Amino acid sequence: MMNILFLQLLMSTMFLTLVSLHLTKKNFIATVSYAIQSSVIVLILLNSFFETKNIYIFIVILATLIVKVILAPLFFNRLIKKNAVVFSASTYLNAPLMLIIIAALTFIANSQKLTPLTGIVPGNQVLLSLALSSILLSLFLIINRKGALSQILGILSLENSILAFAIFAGLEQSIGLQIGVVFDIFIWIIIAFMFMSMVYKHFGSHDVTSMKNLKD
Amino acid sequence: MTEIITSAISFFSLIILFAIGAIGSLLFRKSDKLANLFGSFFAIAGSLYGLIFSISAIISGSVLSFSFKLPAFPLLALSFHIDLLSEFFIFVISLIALFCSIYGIGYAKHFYQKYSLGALGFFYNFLLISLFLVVTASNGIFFLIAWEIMSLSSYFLVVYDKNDENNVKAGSLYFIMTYAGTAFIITAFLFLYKYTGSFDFAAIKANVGLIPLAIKNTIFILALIGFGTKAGIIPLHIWLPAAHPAAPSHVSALMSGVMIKAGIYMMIRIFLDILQPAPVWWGLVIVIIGAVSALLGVLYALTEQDIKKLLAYSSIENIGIILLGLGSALTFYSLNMPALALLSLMAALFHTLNHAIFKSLLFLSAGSVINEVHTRNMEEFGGVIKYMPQTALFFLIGSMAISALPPFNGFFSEWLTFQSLFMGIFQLQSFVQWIFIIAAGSLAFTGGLALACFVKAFGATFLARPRSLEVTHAKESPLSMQVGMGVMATLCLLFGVFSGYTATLLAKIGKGFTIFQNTVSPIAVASNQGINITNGFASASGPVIFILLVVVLSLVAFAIRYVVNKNQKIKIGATWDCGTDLTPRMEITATGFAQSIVTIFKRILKPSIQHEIEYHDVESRYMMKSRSVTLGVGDIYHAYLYKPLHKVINVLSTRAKNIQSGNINAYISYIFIALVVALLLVL
Amino acid sequence: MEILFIISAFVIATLICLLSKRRGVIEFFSAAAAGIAFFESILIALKVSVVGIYSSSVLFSVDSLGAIVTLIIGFIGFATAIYSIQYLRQETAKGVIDFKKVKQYFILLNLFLLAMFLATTASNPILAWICIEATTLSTAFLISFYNKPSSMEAAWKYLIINSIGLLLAFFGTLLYFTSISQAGSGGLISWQLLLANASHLNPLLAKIAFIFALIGYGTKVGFAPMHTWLPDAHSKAPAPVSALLSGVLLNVALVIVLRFKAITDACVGHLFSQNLLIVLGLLSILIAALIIFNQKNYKRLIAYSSIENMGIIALGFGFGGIGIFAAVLHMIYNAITKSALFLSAGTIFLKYSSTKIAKVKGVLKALPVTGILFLVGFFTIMGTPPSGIFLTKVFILSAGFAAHPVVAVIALLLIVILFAGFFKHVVAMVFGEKPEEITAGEGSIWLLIPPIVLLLTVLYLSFFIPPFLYKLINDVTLHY
Amino acid sequence: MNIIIWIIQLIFVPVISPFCVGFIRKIKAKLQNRQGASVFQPYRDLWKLLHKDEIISKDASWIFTFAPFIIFAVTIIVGASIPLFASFLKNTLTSDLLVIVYTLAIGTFFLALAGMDTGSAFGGFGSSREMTVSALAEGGFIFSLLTVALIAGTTNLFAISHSGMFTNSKYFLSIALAFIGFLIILLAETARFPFDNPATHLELTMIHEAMILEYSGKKLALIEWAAANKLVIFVALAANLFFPFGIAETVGLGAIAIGIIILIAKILVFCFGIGVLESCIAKFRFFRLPDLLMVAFILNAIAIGLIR
Repeated sequence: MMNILFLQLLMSTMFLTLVSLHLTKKNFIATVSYAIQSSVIVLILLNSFFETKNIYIFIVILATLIVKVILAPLFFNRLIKKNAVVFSASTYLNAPLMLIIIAALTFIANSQKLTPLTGIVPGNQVLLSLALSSILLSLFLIINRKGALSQILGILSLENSILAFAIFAGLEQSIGLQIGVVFDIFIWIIIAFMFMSMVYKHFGSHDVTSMKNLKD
Repeated sequence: MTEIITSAISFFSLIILFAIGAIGSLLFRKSDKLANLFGSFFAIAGSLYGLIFSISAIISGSVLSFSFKLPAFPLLALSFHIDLLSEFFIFVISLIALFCSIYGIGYAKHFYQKYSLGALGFFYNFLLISLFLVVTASNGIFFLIAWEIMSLSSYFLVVYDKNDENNVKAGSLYFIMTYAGTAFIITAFLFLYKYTGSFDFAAIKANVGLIPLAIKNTIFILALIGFGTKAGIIPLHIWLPAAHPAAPSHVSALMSGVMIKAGIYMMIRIFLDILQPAPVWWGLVIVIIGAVSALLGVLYALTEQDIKKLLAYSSIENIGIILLGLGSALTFYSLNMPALALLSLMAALFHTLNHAIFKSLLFLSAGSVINEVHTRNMEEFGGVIKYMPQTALFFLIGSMAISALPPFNGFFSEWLTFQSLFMGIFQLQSFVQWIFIIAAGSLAFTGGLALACFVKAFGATFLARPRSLEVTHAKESPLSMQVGMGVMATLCLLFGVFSGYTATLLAKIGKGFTIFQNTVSPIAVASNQGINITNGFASASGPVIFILLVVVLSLVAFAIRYVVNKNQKIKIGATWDCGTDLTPRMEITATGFAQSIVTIFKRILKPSIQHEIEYHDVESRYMMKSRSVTLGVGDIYHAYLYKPLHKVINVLSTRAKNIQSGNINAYISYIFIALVVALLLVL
Repeated sequence: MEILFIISAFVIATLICLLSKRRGVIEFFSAAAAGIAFFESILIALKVSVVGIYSSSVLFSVDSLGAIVTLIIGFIGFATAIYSIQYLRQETAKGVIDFKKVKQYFILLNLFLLAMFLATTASNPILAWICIEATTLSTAFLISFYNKPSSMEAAWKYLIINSIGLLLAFFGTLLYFTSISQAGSGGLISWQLLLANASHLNPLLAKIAFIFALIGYGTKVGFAPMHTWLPDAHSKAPAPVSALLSGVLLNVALVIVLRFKAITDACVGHLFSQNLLIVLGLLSILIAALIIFNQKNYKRLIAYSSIENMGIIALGFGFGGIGIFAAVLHMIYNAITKSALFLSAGTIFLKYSSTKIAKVKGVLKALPVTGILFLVGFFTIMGTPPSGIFLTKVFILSAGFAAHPVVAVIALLLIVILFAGFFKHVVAMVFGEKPEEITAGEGSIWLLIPPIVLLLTVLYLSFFIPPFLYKLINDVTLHY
Repeated sequence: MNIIIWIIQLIFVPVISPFCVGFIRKIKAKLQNRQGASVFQPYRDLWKLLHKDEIISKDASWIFTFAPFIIFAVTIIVGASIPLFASFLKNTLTSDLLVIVYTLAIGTFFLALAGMDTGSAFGGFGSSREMTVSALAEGGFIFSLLTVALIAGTTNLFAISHSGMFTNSKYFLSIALAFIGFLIILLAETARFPFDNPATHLELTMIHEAMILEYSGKKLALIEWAAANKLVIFVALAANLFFPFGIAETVGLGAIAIGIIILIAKILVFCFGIGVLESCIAKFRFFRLPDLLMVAFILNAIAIGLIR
């Protein structure tokens, strides 16, 4: 009982981090909220570690901690410093509209229609629908944001929320594969990091809409 | 003996011969001469063999049918069915191919050091192979393959002279049109497959009853468009006058003489053989199309100054005439008058044969003139007859044959066509009768206009004084070319004089059809070769007309020259010039000759005229430096059919390009939308 | 066993590329690795054709479809590796790239090939996913190879769009695991296991899962409307890489989609997945046909043609029956021909140093052989006999004509439009007079041999299909 | 007996034709209050021309030399293969209506070529106009013959004139229409008013004369004679296909004699008509001729449609 409440708290924090990712103008805040989000994932993993007492999960936790909570934010902050891009590029929709759509997406995620998804583990329905809504939110984030960093963070948080969903739906993989996935993400982050700096070099900003020379 | 000749093996050895020619000439491409000789030799050998094969097969009346299954590919089987119809077309193909190849030896010489002769031989032989396969294949997919190879090889022959921008353009137009046509054919076959469950012609024919009428009609329309594109019926003809002139002349001859007949062959095969019984309106539609194509074709031919374009348009006209025969055959059969149907079919087949002969003869002789004068524009010819007398004679014979002047072959096939139309008028009722009346009328006018057209062609090219310096350097063409043309010219006469015998053979071929198996032949041939149609409705005799002409002519000539008075002198003087000195510019030109007819038919032809005047001094527009007048004929098909079509596609494509806007957020939203839509569908 | 060989070969090659300072060595070992991989893939294919499903270890198992695609990877990978050597040398000669780049190129090429091999042979969806992700990562830098703004842009779009797609696919993949009761037990869940337990899936969930998988991996396959990254990436990457991308990578992703299709069908029947495939296929053909009509860039042209062909293959699988047989065959033909086209396009690019159709004239005069190859490749890909693609197209259409005549007819119409557009551009490039500044003459024989070999292979396969391959294809027809 | 009849049939047209020309000229002269030359003048002209030397243009080719003979020969052949005075001569070999039409076309073909051959401006335009007119006349020509052919149920001209279909009054209208049509064609084909003026040498108007402008001596004689033959042929066709009374239907001297006399009478009547017509109406503008020819065609089409 206690546990469920705790988990719900975690999921809500995750959800909130996504909202803040949506609303924030500052890149720094965005990275911070991503860090929080990742730590939420770590905590959730910890929780399942305490449930299953499976020592190997600990390795996964460690990897996740290092890659997502520590390294990724560091990278991004360095990037922000180096390129002096304090403010992230603008969005397509203004704040009120965003909030409306966020609400709508959350509503959809919680709707009865999606019970086949959210009802995989009936006990965790609330958590699952929260995870689902954060999936939708992160997709929306990527669509709505023009900043390169925001898109990267969007993708990463999409990955986080899918992970959360997987955990609560009881679909974890064998440890090896989980580590493989984390490693993949790690490489991905590095490449994304390099790409962002290259993009900045070529286009003088992180605004992805400046990249529209390849048409038809 | 005939068993050996008319066997699967010999058919294959026939194909092999061409294949050797194709590969060989490609291997020898380093040496132009060798490649040319090698390719031509095997082409000649192959077509000669094909001639023997087809003749012996027709005479022995044997029907071949054999098939190879390919394990790897389902539905596809290399199955051949060589019945009398196929044999007839094999005969036509190999006949024309033979003389075109002979002609080609000499003609291809002027490509030496210019283009690869290897490629020429390769594609030429492959064109021949594909033609043979097209008229013998009896599996839909196999047929389509042969058909496409035919289009492909002919495309490469059209763009063979690739340094000329226009040829490449013409080639593109041709291939796109034929590709679209093939799409229609494929659809037709798919319909057949859907309802009969097979691509094999025999099987389709057996289960044709399973096809509902509506589908049958759809198939008819699809096939008509598909094969009509290849046959060049109006308004699907636009590629033909562009593509045929572009190719080397002996290839143009082959294309105009034979390749477009492949379309006719398939129409006969599908409409008259496979899809029977058919509703009446099929035949009527084809008759109308034939009438229109014939009349418009010859009108456009009249307006042309490019001699090969003129010939190409006249091919459209003759296709129209053939379709008149075919259409009336269908109509008669649907109204169950099999005898008349057989008559019309014979007319169609006969004209197919004749047109093949004289059209290739004309293309060949035009080719040898072009070869000497280095232009296709008739305005720059004139007086060629003095420099190339033989060629002129051959062209004259060709012109007489194509304008249906007795005793040449063209007359008799047109005569048969006329007779079948007359019988239609005679025996049918109400609006069907009226369609036949209109058809007969258009055929009559077509005859007259064709006469005018070829008077123009011959006169402007060969008669009067040279209108360009090039002409005065012209020399008679080499032997091989003369042989090619000469034999064809003789054939024009022979097939005319012995039209009776030919007619009996055609009747035999017609009886090869399932639907005509027990039909009494509508024609009787007297001992004097006189053809007699449906117990004395009409009759004519080639030999008698010929002999009468010869005898009377010689009598008259003899009487006038030697009887009336012998001691009469002939002075050579100048043409009366009204006191001025006569320059070539005073002669009538090709344009001038046709001008009155163009003016009369201006509603259809939409002639255009543009003046361009250049002044010495632009301010004071008194001193005129040069004035050029451009006469043209409005291309209504392009303006009202093809341009709009192209426009629509263009608009659509420009719209579609907006999808690829370059904005990544938009791209991602596509994915999101796709996802949502798909989810909404299942939830 | 073979798979281990392949892995080690590529790993070694990569290490050597990392360490070696000599260009020759790098080139040699990369080519050698590709060669070995090709050889091994043949062995795999032969084995599979005998034993059906061949799994050498718990991590790897190859079924018939996997074998076919492995073969394609091996063959085209080898051809492109050979081609790359000469291509990069010419680029270096033109001073476009330096040795560091070459090094980087071969390292990434090896990793890319390796990743693709693993993706098709992986016994386990997650592992497959990781490998596909790896292909994305390894090709990202190959696409941004020339390090120009435009190539940067292409790479960025490629990275972002595909990552999203793959994450969606990841989600879909996870959803499939609901069928296995003892989830999270750390046991490896193989394709076979999923297939076996397909019946335990909640049908609705299965449908949702398939949608996620289809959209997700479909992004990689290049189905419209997720295709948007494809033309950019193909037009900006070096020609050999483009060849690999459209010739091989798309098929690799398609294999994964098809495997999920099989699982879904086992649960909810064929119709659902088939209809989805038909819709996506038709959409892809439509967009390709329309955009090709006024295309200005010949590499994009070929890229769109791959979208079209993926659409046709999707139609084939969507129509089912003989359509599947034809689709697999089409997959093979398309892969080989497409890479041949890209390679010859690369040679054209080397000569004209522009990818604008308007700038390229008279290829037949400037590059006699390549011009012919390009033309032949075009006619082959458009399915003009004797190219087998004609047959596969007809088969697919005839398969579809029974159930979906309208779709088939529309598809045919679109193919005609596409042909007209494509043909227009190809003619404009191949014929005509070459610009004065271009000197006539082929560059090097090694730029010609790979495409020639590829095209000859297609020609051969259009007439005869080797028994083992035939067996494999039939096996696919049974299972998918 | 038969031989003699055939010989008469063969020579009838060339023998009578100059007389018809003379006759028409006489009529016209009379109507113009002139004395006019004797009706036998054309014979004398031919005889004179046949004995004159000739000049041939240096630009002319063998076509020019060859044309007159074939033009003349064609008229002889056609003259022999149409019903003149005896319809019992069952000529099933050359007397099909299409054979007649196209055999005559041979003559036109060579005449036009000959006109172009010398490269004079007149000749060329003559041929151009001639071909235009004859091309447009062809439809009407064939159809007018076809009308009677369909009524008679055969396209063999002898058989048509032989069959007693004209007793049946229900065909009257069709035949009347067809006859009007045929008259127009007759005038067109024989280069008469309102299509052409046989007496003019004004370059703006002449058609037939323009083509033969370069001819002289024998060849001119042949061509003139051929033209006369053509006139007789058309008149005879009109006479025997539309009013086939008095034709000898059986072998017998009397019948044949009557047949010949009646035929000549009919021909004279027609010639008289032509003469009168030529003196009453003026020549049409060239570009109004097509309308007239179309009228002929339409009339015949209607006539065919009316046959039941």
